Amino acid sequence: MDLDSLYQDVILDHYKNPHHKGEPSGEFKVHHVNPSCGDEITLSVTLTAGQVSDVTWNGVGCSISQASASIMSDLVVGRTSQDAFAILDEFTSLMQSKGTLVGNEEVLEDAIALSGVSKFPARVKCALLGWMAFKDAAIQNGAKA
Amino acid sequence: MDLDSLYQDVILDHYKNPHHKGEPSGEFKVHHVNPSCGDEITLSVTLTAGQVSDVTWNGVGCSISQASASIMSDLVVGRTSQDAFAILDEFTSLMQSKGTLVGNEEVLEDAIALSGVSKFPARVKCALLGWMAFKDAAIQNGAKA
Amino acid sequence: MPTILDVASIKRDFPIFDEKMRGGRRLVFLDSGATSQKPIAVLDAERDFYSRRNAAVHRGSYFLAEEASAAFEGARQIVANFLEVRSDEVIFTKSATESLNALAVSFERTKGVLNIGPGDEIVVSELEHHANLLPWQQLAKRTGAVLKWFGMNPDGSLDLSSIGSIITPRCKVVAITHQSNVLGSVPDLAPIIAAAHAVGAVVVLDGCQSVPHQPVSVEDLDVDFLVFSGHKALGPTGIGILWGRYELLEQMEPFLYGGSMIETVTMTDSTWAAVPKRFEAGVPNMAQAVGLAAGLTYLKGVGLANIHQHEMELTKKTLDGLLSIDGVKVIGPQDTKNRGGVISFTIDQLHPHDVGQVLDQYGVAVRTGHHCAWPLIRKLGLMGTTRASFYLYNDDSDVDVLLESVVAARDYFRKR
Amino acid sequence: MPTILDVASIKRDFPIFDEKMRGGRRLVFLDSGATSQKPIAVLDAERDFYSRRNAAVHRGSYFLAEEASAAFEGARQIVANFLEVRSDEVIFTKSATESLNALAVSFERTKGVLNIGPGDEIVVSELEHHANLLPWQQLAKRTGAVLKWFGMNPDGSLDLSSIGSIITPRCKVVAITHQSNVLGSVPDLAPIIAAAHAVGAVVVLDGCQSVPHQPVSVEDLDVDFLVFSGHKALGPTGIGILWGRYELLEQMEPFLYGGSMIETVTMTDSTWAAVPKRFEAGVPNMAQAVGLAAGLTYLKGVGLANIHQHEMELTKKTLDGLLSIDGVKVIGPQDTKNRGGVISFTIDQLHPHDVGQVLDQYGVAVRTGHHCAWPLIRKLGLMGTTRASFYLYNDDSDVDVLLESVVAARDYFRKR
Ligand SMILES: Cc1ncc(COP(=O)(O)O)c(C=O)c1O
Ligand SMILES: Cc1ncc(COP(=O)(O)O)c(C=O)c1O
Repeated sequence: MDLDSLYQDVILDHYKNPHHKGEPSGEFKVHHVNPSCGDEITLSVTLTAGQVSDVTWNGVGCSISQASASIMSDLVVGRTSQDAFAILDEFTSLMQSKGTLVGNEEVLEDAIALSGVSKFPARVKCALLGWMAFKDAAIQNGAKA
Repeated sequence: MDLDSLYQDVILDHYKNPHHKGEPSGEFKVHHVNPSCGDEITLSVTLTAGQVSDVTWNGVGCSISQASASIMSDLVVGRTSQDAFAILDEFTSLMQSKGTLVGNEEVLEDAIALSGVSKFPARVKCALLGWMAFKDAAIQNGAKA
Repeated sequence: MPTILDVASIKRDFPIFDEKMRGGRRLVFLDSGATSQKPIAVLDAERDFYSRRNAAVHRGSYFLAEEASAAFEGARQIVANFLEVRSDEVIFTKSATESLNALAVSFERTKGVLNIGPGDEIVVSELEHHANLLPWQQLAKRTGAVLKWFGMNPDGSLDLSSIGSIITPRCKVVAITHQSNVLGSVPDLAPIIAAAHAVGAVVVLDGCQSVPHQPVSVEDLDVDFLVFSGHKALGPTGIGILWGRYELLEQMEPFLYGGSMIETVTMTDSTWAAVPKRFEAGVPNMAQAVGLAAGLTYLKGVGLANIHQHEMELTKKTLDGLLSIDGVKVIGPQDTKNRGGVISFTIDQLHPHDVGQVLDQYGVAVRTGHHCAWPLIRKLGLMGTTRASFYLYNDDSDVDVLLESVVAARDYFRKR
Repeated sequence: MPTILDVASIKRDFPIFDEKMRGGRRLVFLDSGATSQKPIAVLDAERDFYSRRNAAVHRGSYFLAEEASAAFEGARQIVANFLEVRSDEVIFTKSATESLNALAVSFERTKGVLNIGPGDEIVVSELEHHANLLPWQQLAKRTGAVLKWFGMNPDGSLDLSSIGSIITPRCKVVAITHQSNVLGSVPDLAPIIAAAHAVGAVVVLDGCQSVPHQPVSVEDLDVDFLVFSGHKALGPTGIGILWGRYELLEQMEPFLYGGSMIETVTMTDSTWAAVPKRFEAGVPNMAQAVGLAAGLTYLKGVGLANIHQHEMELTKKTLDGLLSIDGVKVIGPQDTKNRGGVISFTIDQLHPHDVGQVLDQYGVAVRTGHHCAWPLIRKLGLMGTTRASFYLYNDDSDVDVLLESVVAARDYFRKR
């Protein structure tokens, strides 16, 4: 069943125990929604000397959107914003690949587990919700896209 | 060719020499248009003691609309408004019959020549333009429909 | 279970059921609340129009134009017969959404009693689809009118306890759904309509979820306007209906301006054609009108009362099934009273998207999320629901697959 | 006469040409200016959508809904490629008429530079179809804006002599046709567009008569918005396009409110989705979008430049023929300069309706009357014209029948 390729254990782990989830307290806080299902995320980013020193997010959503936000937070914290954006680009390409890309595990680490999502076009937006919120908040924070 | 059944000589005669055409001067003057082609008619009716004593009309339009207004005027002048409306009803049924009715020549006289119009649905409105204007003006004049 | 409809033979009229879903599964289509599937009769009617009668209606006097006009006006007559109304009261729009927006904008532009301006009140309910909330909400914002609404009870009915303070003499319009597209619940309309008319307000009924599924009489309901969408009634996409009482339509300003809706035009001024043309600017959606007429004819052939009874049998079986599955909650009416064939439910703490994904593996097509009725979902304190909705082409075995897949969804996430 | 198109083979793609007209005559369809005929590819694309991929787009996460969304968004991409624009700048409406009304209403509702309010100026021309006159005329009346226009010369060109007093710094919008639907004349747009942009106004181009018939580049023309109708471009009825520059669309308020165009909704407030969804409320005209994409693909296959050249050859032959018939007057441009394949003419003092009736006996389908451009007809002092308009499926023999029937019409009424 295709389902297991979508719902890998890593995803359900992050879903059950999301990282960096909490009340977003940074100065640059954004609120994104996925209007077709009503999923919402509030996220704040703290940049210190060009580095992502903190990401905190809160929200409601499906396992994919929650796990993806959690994985994303792990990935970007501690990186320069350039590096973070590079990961984001890699991840976006993977999501939009309709199952044709496998993704670079070196770069994407746990996010590789989300590669199955690309075969379910209606879920791609779920996976990208947190990432887009991060990008938006970082840019408002002064990071260059 | 069907065309001759549509454009009978009576029609072209009335078209070339329309009766009761002139500047409408009665008190109750109406202006009707056929918006799909832009044909227009202005028409006034004078009622004297329940009788149609005068109809005057002016306007632009195709041979069918002009001839029909002319024939109608001949028919209704000198009648009681009830009789005029009865003729109008007879004529309307004939026009809407899609070629299935022949029409009562006793009642319709020259207007029988318009019976071919009923086979050309797009032209029915042309034939009815003057008649509808008459009805409208007569009702405004106090005649009962 | 015996049923009143011969679903096997109905299914054969709908080519989509020959398609294979993910994993080669057959299609268990339980999303007719969103859009219906199309019988061959509808596809053929549209194709026939394009292949044999296509020309711009009302504008040419040549043979094809006459044929096209006859087809288009014939379609209007079929819709009118279906609704048991006058054919010049039937307006073709592109969708129920457009029909509702058209009313809101026309009321804004119309002078006189129908005008909506500062201080006037508009009443809706918490059950409404966005299409019957936003046009009124935004109209109120633009004009200074006041938007009021009936609250929803947890069982999906409306709280009518303060009807007297909701519908006041300042009320101009009550716009309300005939059936919730989320919960399937049918609000108690009679007192609302009576109260509206008592204060001289007009009543707009959103019939999207009722007209395709059961006999609906505007006469018996005593409403002033009715809207529904063609694509939910076996018809093509891109067509909706706006019905209104002639005496009201006659007073109303156009919504769209352009060709075929005018009487006279100069550079600075225009006057309008009679109803219904006044509300059909431009070359209309001719083929879609003809297609919708074919769809309604098909529905009439099967019988609306039969369709309703059939759907209620499926609804009963589904409710019984869902209510007996541990972890599953039915949202809204728990039995078949005051409801139609639309059922919302949740499973454990699962997000509806995740539920839908598992169901999809079984070929089950359901809608998940807020169903374009976000205020209703918020009121229930949910993130969304999973919604199954029935139509004439569904049968018992569809319900069986649904129930099987619901259990599978629960277990898939429970065990991990 | 040799032509660049293989019309015989093109005609075979259009089932309507198998039909018999009055008296068993073949169809000589010269009314593509009103609506085009449909190739099998378009009929098949729609049917395929309904039979294999039909579900509500953007709302479901099941297999069919994914297929439907892919088809719909794929269609958007095809339209975008056709226009050589970004796909998120392409908005599906129900018609050009709706597209133009949408702009007028959106400008009314939008705050900021795009807003149209008291004292603002809107510029059109005397060439306009009602669809590109009335929305602006009525917008001016509602808001207190001022409607101004370029006058038309007898040859169908625009009088640009007082351009500086027509387009002033108070001008917000210039809405103008790319080609007259009555006379076929193509106004000199470059100075108008330059003047509009010089004062910061936006330019709306009515491409109904150009986009289906020739290569049109919004880049080269430097316009800000473009509209056209699907049904005139081989596509289904019930679909139109509104293209706009993203930076402008982004600032604009919605035209219709409902499902799928929102970001968040409460009972009292809403925010809007990104462009283009913001402008596509409700379940969209999915099958029509897919059908239009097939139509545009067909046109691209034949080649827009080829189609234009072909039509101009037919136009030349027709002009030569008409101008040599005693009693016939060509209205508008007398030669092939600055015009497209639309020709208006009159015969003696005959009313166009009577002319059209005779032509109909020959199987010739032409439009007669004011062609939804009444101010233009009045300006010319006419009661209307007879209009022949060409497309890729017309050939020399169609012109021959037209000319023969024109002589017959003249003689039929002359001799009596
Ligand atoms: C120049 C022009 N503009 C606008 C329109 C309106 O198009 P539609 O009726 O398809 O909305 C037409 C066609 O009727 C046209 O020829
Ligand atoms: C109750 C209700 N109202 C309005 C609508 C809007 O219909 P459409 O999207 O076809 O315009 C829908 C369906 O989406 C509905 O279910």
